[in-house]
Amino acid sequence: METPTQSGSWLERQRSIIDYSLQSMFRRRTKNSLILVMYVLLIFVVSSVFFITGSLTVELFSTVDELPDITVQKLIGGRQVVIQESYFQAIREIPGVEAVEPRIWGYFYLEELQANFTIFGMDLTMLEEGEYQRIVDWGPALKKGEERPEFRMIIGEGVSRLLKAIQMEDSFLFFQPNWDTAIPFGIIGTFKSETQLQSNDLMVMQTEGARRVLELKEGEYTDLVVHVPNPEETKMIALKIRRYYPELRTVTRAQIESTYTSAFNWKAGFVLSSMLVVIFAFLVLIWDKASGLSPAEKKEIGILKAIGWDTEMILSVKFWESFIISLLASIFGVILSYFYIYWLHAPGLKEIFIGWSTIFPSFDLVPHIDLKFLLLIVTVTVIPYSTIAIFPAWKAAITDTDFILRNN
Amino acid sequence: MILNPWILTMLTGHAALFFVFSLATINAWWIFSGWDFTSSSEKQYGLEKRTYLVSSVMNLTLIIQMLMLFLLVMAADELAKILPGAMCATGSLSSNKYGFPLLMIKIGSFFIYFVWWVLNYLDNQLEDYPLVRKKYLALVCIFPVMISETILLLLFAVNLNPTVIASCCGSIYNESSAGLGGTMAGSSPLMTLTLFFGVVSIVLIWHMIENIRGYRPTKKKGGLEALLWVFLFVTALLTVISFISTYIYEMLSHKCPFCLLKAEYNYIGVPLYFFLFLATATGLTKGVLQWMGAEGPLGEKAIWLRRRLGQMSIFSLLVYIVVGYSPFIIYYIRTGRTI
Amino acid sequence: MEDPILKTVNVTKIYNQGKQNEVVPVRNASLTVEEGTAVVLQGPSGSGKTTLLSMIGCQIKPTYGEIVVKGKQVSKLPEKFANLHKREHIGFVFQQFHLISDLSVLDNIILPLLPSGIPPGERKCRAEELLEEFELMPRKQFKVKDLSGGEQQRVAICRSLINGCSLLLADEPTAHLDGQLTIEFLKYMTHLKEKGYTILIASHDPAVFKNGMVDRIIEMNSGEIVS
Amino acid sequence: MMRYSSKLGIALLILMLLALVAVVDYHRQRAEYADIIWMRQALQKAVGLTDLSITTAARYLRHYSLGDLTTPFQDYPASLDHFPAGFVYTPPDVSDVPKPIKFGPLPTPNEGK
Repeated sequence: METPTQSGSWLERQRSIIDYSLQSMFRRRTKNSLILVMYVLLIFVVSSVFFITGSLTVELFSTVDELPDITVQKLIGGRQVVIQESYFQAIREIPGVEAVEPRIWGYFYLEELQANFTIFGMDLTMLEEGEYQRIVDWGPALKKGEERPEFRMIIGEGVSRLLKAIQMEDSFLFFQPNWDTAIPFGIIGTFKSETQLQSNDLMVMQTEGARRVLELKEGEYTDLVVHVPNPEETKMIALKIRRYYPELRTVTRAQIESTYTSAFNWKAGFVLSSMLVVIFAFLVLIWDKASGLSPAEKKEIGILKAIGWDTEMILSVKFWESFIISLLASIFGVILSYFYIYWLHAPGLKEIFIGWSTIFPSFDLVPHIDLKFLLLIVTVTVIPYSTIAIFPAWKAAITDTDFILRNN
Repeated sequence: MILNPWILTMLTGHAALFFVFSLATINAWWIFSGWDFTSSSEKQYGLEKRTYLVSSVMNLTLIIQMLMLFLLVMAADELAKILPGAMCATGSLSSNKYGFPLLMIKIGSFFIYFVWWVLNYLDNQLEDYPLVRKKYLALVCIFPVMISETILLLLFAVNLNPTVIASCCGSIYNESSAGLGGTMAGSSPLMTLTLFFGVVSIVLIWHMIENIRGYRPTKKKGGLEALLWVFLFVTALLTVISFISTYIYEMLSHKCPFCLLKAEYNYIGVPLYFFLFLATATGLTKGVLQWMGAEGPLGEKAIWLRRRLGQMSIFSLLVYIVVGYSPFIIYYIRTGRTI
Repeated sequence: MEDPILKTVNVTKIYNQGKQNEVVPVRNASLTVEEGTAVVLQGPSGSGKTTLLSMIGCQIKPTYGEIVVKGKQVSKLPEKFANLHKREHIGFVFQQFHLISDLSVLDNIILPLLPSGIPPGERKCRAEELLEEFELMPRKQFKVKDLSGGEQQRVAICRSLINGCSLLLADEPTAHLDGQLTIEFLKYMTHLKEKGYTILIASHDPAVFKNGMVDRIIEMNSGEIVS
Repeated sequence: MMRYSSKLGIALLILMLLALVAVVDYHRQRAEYADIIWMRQALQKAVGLTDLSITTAARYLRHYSLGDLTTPFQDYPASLDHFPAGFVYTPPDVSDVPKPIKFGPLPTPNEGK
């Protein structure tokens, strides 16, 4: 349906308009580069937030399959207290439970360094043999451990770094206020840096040593871990444990998963909602820049209309202008944020998301980008932009030729 | 719950949508009530200018609505991670009673906007704007749909409750479960396939008859055609649930219309639904155009437009069939049997 | 008889109708212009020449009356279709030229062709032909703001002709030109008339309406056509 | 002279190349990650403690999936645990914890699945 004047193809027409839009944007480069820079920044920040959330969630979920099915703790008066040996015999008898393991763990606060360490007691021979050997850098201090096997431990890299600063690389002197003398613990190895994310603040020691440090009596444990082979039954068994022993609380793996997700979603939401202010400021800027047509621009549009451009044509020019800006800003912003997060490892932003600590792991974020994120980024930036840009564009497009005919 | 980024994004996008649509509606009302083609008063001239605003705003609305439809499914899928028991979009959407109505109203309004958009395009090509009052009145009439969509979205977002156990697609699209989903999944593939391909062949035959010289399009036939496409859309969805999905997941028990949009299945659902929606939208619009009296007052342009829409709908339908049924064919060639 | 290329019937333009500051720049103007003639709209400033010319050039809409250009009733057309018609058949040279000053001469001239989607090769071809004709070739890549008044006017004429129109409207073309340039301008107009263009000039410059190429003079006074 | 749209095309092409670099890098990093994941899973299996040690500032944050709403006061109100870190984590979701005392018959094991 070719009208005689539209002799060129649709494609060529659009291309001509794009040419013109680019040319006119280029002629007003100060204003347009300001908008572009703001836009890139906005998309950069939004996508950084989504990328970092996605990656951290993936980090958390990477080991989720290895988590215990049910963790059982004893609560009295709203506090977690030690759990007695008698419980796990009873829990093991619940049908569907494969095994129950007691655990000994707790924290150790070192005032000089203002650091909290996690102490975990286990049979270290398990790590010293078999495939688990691979996760530890075995140190030269192995012999010290051999002298007093119950006081040997493996520490995380972060702990090791801190202890180096106070010259306790090979052994660490544990001391609690009520003790008469300090107990030296031989450090037989360090967990490899690959496992830093989990092991950074860990001091894994032989069960007896841990008992001593945490001052747990024989037959007392921090909590219990229940293995349930059939995932369908987990929930039911957790419920049964709580029914039989109301003083116990159970944490299932599914609950941990959902805690993880909501922790980071909550933060992304928080950052995003504080960013709504930024988005709003950006929109105000766009509105201001776009609606306050300069007399020169207004004259230009008047001229175009006087020489036969119709309103739709001007609207297409404006459409292409905002489309091109959005396209460039989206692609550039997303790429920029990729390199910021995964090459530079998000300096500044990472701290907001993972909190702070004395022993901070220097882990690298592993990229995890779902195409969904891109949709999210587009929705939260480009849609408000085009919405706000449409009204000034229309205002510009309906400029009357009267304007130039009369005001000269 | 409101602080979830997906919910926030949906609300932001919908706020934009609502804003532009309200703008369009207000202007549409002004134009509708003040339009006088014979007058050359400044008021009429101003209204003429407003038509451009409505047009460009509605272009944007259509695009945003498409994005938002997609986003709703994606968001529902993502929310499933937080809602206990939900495994995919189905779970989140069914976790409260507003989810599925929201999805349906979104699909419906997408088609309505599409039809309006085409009518507007056609009208703007004609020198005397024959549809002008009708189309703006229609826009004002669509507004309640928009409002109910907004209310549903808000209700859905507010009532998303992580403590209520949701269901997964395995239980909703399960032959043994009650409710619409169960009925859809339970209907035998043979029946839905017969139904779907029956409608498809009627559409194809219809298309061929139309191209025969001497075919007389009437209002009634147009309406019938539009209805036929709606029916085709529904049956196509039925086959997706009861037949196509089983070959994409390669599991007899997995019947879900949403999971196939995931990366695990190479986003195969994206082209599948895209072409289904395109086919339905264009086919539906073609029918509506005829119902509006395309051959009479709307003239040459309408005939041309109808032909283009017809070609587009048939083409998209065929692509949909190819995309949707190739997993089955590949499976059949590989194993020599059906699931 | 062949239809006239331009015909107006009782054209009236009223600004701010019904208000205190109502202005009627043009009242009941009826005129016809035959194809291939050169007509001058003459009258003192404020007599409504420019307004009438703008209405004929589809720049503004008349409040009442009919304007038929090339057999098409343009006065009642919606803006979009009036523009389409204008783009195709009418060339308009403004008093102030109205060029986009930070674009080059060539870019200015091809502006009216952009909405039609004519390929760039052909656009350039047509533009260069015109530049050649109006002796502007050496100025092709100059920015318009660096040109003299006479050159700017020639650019404006080139721009108005590039769409292949047959009706050329010029509003006070000699207002900003000195005697020498006025003669030059009239030389070009004569040339265009010989090529078959219909020319309608609004002017109160005697050098224009006393020129030999002018076929007819229409006199206007306070918004009405006197003769 | 080159058309502006062609220039834009080239600019987009360059951006696409950059994007391609990012995509290639993405896959490279993901591949490297596989080994790291194995080690982490091994540690997790051996030690069995949950949570990432990214916030060790306060003990109730170190294992926040095993913390509870009252944890900040676990020892004594003037706990040495650092406060500000508490801002960045919400308390774990305990709403899904099965209620021990519930009247009526036990739900079937498949409930909610």
